[in-house]
Amino acid sequence: MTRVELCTAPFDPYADLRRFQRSRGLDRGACGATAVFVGSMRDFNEGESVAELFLEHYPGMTERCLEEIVAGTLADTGAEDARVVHRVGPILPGEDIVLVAAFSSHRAEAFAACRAIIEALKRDAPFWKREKGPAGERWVSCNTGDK
Amino acid sequence: MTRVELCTAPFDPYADLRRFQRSRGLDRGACGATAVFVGSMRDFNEGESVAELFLEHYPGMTERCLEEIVAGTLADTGAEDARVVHRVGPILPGEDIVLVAAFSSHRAEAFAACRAIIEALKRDAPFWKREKGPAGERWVSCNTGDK
Amino acid sequence: MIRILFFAGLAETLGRREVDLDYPGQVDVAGVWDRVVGAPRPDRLRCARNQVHCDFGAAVQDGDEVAFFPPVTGG
Amino acid sequence: MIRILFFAGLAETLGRREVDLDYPGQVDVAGVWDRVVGAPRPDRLRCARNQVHCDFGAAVQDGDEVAFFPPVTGG
Repeated sequence: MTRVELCTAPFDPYADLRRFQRSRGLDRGACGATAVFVGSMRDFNEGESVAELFLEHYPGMTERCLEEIVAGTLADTGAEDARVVHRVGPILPGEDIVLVAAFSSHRAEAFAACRAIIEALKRDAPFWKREKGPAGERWVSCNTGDK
Repeated sequence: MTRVELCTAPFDPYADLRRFQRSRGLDRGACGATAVFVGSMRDFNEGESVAELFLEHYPGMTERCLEEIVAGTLADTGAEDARVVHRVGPILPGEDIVLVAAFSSHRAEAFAACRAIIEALKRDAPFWKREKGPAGERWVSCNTGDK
Repeated sequence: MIRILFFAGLAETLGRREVDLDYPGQVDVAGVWDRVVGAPRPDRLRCARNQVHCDFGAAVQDGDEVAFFPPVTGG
Repeated sequence: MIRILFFAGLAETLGRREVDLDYPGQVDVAGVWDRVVGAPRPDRLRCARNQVHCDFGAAVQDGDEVAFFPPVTGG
């Protein structure tokens, strides 16, 4: 499996993570620490309820950007490997939007890599959220710094 | 499900996490951020290969200590909920030893809670590892500060 | 020729997602915007050249792909 | 009576995991160690009173459970 994947249908982040570990040989006792972040669709944002989300992206640039973020983070942190899966297209409340998993021998590197990847993804990866709520549709205007 | 659980047999941390989310109503779109740490048995430690691990604990105090760590961390970080599962007894290479998962509306709190719980667990929870390797058995002497 | 892409709210506002521009000779990303949109650049507009984030002063070559978009909101 | 527990490598070294001690009157955790083990306390020894980490100076009451153990190595 490749490190980065976009998917258009609901996915199970934890099943994905297991498959990735197996396919990359990370489950054979060499990497003791796995740090994972899963971002899911909330049913509210800025005080308004949200019924549906649409995730637009920039095909080509998105994958390239995520691959660069992962490669750069692994080099910076010394973590062994990492996996990023991100939904695109329509998303319903409670569905998972993003998985970031980082694998390392030690937990400090795994946590650092996982956190750095999600922060860089939120800052740079070309995705845009449009929310559908009771008051109609609106584009989410920006990602908060560290929420 | 309770927040803290010790288990004597191999467990699937990600299946556990899903069951916990469902049982606590965390999967209904209120908590957008899940941060997870999984610690697995490595097949080496301090340069020596390890064939088997035995995890001793202090029944009663271990559970109490973990519950206090979780409650204190949720109060400190503002995260919504957390789950800790820890193996006791004999463990083979590649098996998972510990799951820490923290749930929150925002990722900063989820990461902070997950990290704080695993650090406090490593510092205070009464578990002791004995390793079985080619040179016989030895007690692990101490947990490293932030590895 | 330069291929120009717009995304998200910006594409909706402009009413188009994709435009081709005959290569006009020496031009930067800001110049591409001016030629194709002709209105002031919105606050917080971001751009990419050949699928890599860049500044508005980045030089554009014949055959490049230039994209304009609002702040990203993934994750 | 005081119930005294030893864990991990310490239990192996001492050759016992559990001892009961008749309550000797006013005593702290260090005093319990001295009465039951009678040897100097190992470096980095840790202790708990009634399943809560404590100092060696913590007062012990009749009926308490006192535990001695090496640094913890879970996770």
